[in-house]
Amino acid sequence: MTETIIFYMLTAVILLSALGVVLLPGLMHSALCLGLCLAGVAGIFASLGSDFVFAAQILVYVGGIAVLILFVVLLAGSASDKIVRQVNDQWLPSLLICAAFFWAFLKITGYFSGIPAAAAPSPSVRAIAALMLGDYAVPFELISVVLLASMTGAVLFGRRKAQ
Amino acid sequence: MLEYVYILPLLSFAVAGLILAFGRWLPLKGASAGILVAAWGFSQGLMLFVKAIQGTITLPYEMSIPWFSFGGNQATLGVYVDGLTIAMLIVVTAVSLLVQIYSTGYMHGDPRFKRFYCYLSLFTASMLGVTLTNNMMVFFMCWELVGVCSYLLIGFWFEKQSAAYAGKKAFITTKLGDLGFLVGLMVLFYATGTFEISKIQELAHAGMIPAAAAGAAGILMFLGAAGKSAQFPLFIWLPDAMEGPSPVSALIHAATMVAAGVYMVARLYAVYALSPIAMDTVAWTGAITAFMAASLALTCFDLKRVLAFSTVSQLGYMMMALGVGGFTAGMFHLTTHAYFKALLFLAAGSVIHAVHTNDMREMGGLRHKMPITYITFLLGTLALCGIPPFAGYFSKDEVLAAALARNPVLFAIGAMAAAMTAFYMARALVMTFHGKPKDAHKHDHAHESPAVMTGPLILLGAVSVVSGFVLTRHEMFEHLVNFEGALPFELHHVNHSAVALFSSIVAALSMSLGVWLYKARPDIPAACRETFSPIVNMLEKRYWLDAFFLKLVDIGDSLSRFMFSFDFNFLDQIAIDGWAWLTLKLSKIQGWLDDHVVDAALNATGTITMSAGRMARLAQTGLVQNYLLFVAIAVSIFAAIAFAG
Amino acid sequence: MSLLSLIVVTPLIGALLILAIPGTRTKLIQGVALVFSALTLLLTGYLYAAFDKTVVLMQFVEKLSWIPAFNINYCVGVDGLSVALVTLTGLLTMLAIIYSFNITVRIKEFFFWFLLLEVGMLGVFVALDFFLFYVFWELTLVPMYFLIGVWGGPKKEYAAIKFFLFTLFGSLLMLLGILALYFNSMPHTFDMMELIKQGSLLPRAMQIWIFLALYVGFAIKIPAFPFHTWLPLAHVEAPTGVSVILAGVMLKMGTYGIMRFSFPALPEATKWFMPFLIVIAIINIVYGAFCAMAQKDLKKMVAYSSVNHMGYCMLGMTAMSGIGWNGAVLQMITHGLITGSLFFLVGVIYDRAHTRDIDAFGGLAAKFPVYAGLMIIQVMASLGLPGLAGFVGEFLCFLGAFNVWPYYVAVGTIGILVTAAFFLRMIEKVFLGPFNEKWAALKDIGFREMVAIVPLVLLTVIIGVWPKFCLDLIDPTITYLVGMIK
Amino acid sequence: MTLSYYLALSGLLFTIGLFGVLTRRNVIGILMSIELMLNAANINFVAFNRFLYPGQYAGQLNAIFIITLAAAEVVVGLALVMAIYKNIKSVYVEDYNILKG
Repeated sequence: MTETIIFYMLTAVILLSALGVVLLPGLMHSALCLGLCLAGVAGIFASLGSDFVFAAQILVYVGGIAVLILFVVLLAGSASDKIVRQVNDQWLPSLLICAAFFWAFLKITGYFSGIPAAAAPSPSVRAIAALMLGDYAVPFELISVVLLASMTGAVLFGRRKAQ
Repeated sequence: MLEYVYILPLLSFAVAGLILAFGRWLPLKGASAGILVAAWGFSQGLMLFVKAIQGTITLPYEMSIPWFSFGGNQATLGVYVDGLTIAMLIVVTAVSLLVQIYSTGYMHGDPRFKRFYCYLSLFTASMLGVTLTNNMMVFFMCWELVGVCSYLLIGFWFEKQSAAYAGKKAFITTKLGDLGFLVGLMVLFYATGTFEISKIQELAHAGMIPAAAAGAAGILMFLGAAGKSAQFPLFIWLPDAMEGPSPVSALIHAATMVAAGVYMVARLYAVYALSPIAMDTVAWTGAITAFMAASLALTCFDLKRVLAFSTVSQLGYMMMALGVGGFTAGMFHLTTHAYFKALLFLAAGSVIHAVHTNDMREMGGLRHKMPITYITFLLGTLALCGIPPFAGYFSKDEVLAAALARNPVLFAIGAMAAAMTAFYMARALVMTFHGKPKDAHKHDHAHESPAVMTGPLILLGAVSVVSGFVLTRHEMFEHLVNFEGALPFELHHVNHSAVALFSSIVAALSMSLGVWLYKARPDIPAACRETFSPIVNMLEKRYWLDAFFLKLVDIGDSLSRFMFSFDFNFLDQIAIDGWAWLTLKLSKIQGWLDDHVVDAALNATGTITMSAGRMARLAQTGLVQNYLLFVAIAVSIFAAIAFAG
Repeated sequence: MSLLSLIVVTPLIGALLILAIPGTRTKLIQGVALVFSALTLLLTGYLYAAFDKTVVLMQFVEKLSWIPAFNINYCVGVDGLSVALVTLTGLLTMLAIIYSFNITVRIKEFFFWFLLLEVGMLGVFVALDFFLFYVFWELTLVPMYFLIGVWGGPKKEYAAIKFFLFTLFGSLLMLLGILALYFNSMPHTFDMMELIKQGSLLPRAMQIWIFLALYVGFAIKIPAFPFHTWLPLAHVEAPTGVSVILAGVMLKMGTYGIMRFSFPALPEATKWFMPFLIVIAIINIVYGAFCAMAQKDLKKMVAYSSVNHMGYCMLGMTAMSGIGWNGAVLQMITHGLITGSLFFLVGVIYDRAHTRDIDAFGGLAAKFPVYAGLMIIQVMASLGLPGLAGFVGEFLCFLGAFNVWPYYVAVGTIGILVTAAFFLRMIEKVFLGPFNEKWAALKDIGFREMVAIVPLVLLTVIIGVWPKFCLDLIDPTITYLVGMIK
Repeated sequence: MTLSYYLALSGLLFTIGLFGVLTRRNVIGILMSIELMLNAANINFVAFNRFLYPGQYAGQLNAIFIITLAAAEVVVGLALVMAIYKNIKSVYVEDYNILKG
């Protein structure tokens, strides 16, 4: 029962803050909402018993990405954002398309209704570590390369032109 | 000794190259090498001559190596020696030797001294080639090479426009004759199947050559001889050739090269003998030439040109002799003439060297200044005029005897020419050496030439005196050239002594007349010039032959201009470029059609495409979200299809 | 890879190598061009040495399948007829490259095209497959177009386009002829030897049509009257080295083609065509000589004399006998040597005086003895002086033709006289007479030019004195070819 | 709680994110919306893992990979945004229209 309550609460937080991200005119607010939303998702992970993913979500998303975005918003944002319309002209067709997507998702969801959780979740860190350094070693290494490349790229883009 | 005779021309060729390449470091700038080789050649020729007279060598001798093969035929390179060859060999080497010695004095200090000797050696080599070869093809080659040497030597002082012109004229005139030679050679080749002289002679003796072919070949080749030996009407080049240095005139244009034509006729005498027409052509051309040239010498004031006309006239004699069947006479006259005419030219050269002019009107009274020259010139004159017992007497007498035996008309022409010869030689002698000096300045500066020049003069003078007498002893010369009985028919002998007496009297009379007229009564010739001015004019114009050939050249020139103008204006600009023009015009028309018909259709397609494109372009908003929207729409459509399915 | 393929490929490698060198490294480019042309010459020299003179059939044959669908093969081989021309090509190209070191603009392209041109020319002479022959034939066209059109004289574009269109027109007709032969052969083949065997079986009318088509293609290259008008223009406008190649090698491609193929393959048509050919030959001889006499431009005079000399060559071909054909082939070679060197010599004076007007000079012999000497030797050779190379070929041509066409030949001798006349007049005006002080500052011939010219002069003399080493090569093949037609 | 709840949540989150991507003018906003969509995917992974394959951890592992990739994407994306911002002085995507046909 508590599980259900927690789920609904988290769902409310996630969806509201997600709407906030999408709809709030102020970019600053959006960014804050994003942080909230991500934290909510982290909560979902926790409720699903994925402790390691929960930790990663908090550390990387909430602690890293959201903060990074906040910084950028501070750098590139402007006061006029709140006055200027933040939604473009194609919001109506987009809305319709999104409705169609949602309808499709619901349909898919229908196939999975009534599947209960099998057992109580167990701590997964050790198992994930074994996978990472075992079967998934290659993707793992590739991810590190991607990170390195993106870091280099970010530095390159961000750096001022050499005089 | 005979085995090594082929070395003679090769050595001369080598020496020519040697002088050109290393002459600077050789003694006398290379002249020594040329002289040495010529001397050696002369000694060889002399030894051959002696042995041939003694009969210790077998003649004819032939030796050859394969040269190249062409379409199943073999061309050879080799020597053919018989009495005729030896006679010519001596002439060539002797005159070449003396002229080369003489030239060390005459050409002293000339900036192109070295090259002069190179040319002389080259000439000697080619002339030896003509003399010795066993093969008409090589004969023709050397014949042409001789012509080139003549061209180079006539134009030796090429800074003088007239010398350059004379060289060209000589070359082209002889080349005109050589065309005949070339065609004749081809006729001969197809009639006999070979170029080798010995085989041609064999076939001719055996009567295997059709008379028509022999006649055609003979006459055509005689054209070449007429060019080289300055016969009517091609003799026009020889007087102009006197632009060359005097030793050259002596060697090439008196003794050797101009005799090559006579030698050629003699060489192929067996062929000529087969065709009476060819023989008559030779005889009559010779006679006409002898007469015409002698008459031309009468009015000439240029010392060397007088001698040149005299040479032409004497060559005519030789041809006439050959034509009437006087084979021995012709060759004998060739031999003796070579010596005394070379002598006369060298003596004239000596005079010119002293007074620096060719014009006899500016000379006179030189006999005291230049005694040796005078005496040798006198000897040469006497020999030429046929005064006994000088060389010319014997040979000319034989020629006239042969002519009389064949045709009295020819004899008459010959006798008239002989009379004129004596007259103009007397005139030249007197005008040059006797009387009062006409140009005091030139006379004062005149001096006897150095020993290297007078030495050869003296030697030649001696030869001119004795050669006729010596060679007729025991019919020595006749035995030599007639070694194997080259003649297919025998001459009927005429009374030699009567002819001899007649001709010497004519010569003596005419000569005394000349001496008297020009020494005692110079007014009479002057008056004659006035009285007979049309004739004099004709003679000075050289029977308008020069004008005739110049006209030919003009015609050739205008022909060439016409042809080129046809080539350029019509063929190239109209016929060929006309095509291009036509194509261009057609393409213009087609282009118009293209623009207005085909293109219109094409343009319509284009327009449609364009407007479609313009519409399609609207979709390209450049907005990322717009694109994404379309992606999303597409995905949802696919999803709808998937679900519906 | 056989020797012949190696010969053809060597200049190609050189050309590609030059492409890879930066255009500013001129010395290197010149060096590479020289080395590769010299290498080609060495190889052709080796070919000459290794060639068995007693064998009349094709030697060094290499046959590879190329386009099997149409039975097209890469087939090369040489006999006595081609081996001499291959060697000549190698020699002249190298000398022309040496001479062309004085080119100052766009050096890289120049030598690239030049080596490519050599590939084409060598290919034409060694190809035994008609399709391959045609490809090489066309390959010579493009480099020549650029060589004339870019590095030529004032009217270079006109000359280049004229040359190009003229020869293209000819080669298209030739292609028609080749295709006609191809489709009339059973099984369809481009193999020359096979076509020669089958050609004589064709009906007479067919033979004549094919012969004419091929003849126009070849005649334009020769160039035979009335297809010769591109030649003076192209020669005059082309740079010196290119003129040399044009006269020395490319003109021979025409006569080579006729002798290699038209005559042996189409005997009926050949017999039919002979009366026309002799007339054309005589026109070429006499008309070419007269046209040359009218020239004031030294180079144009030499160019027209080429028309005249190729007339001798055709005259020899009309003999249909060993003598005449030997003469024709020898004439091709000697004309290459003599006229090639004459173009070099004209180039020498033009480089110095920047004019080629004959009347503008005078008395140069006194000032430039070496130059004058070389020029006079080559001019004498060109006018057929015995003892020099020109005579032997010319004489054999006349001698051969005389047997069949005596009266025509007699008329043709006028050409000799006129040739002598205009060349001697040129010598008189340029070299003899009083020295024209205007040219006092000019220098005598230089080392590079000597290197290019002297070998040709030496060869001229050697062939003139000892034609055996040339004729021994040609004679067996020619005898065989003539036998085949009869 | 069954799987379909989580899937519905993820679907909603994805749809909101998609709407944001399609309609937000601000380029940073778009980036944030993309993060939402990625999170929706993550939820799916983890949920499927939890409900369908308990005892296995590949789904969670994928979620971690996605998180990492998202981090990389954001870093590069923001760097690009800053670079473009320096040039164009605008954060609105309709100004980034040099591809317009």
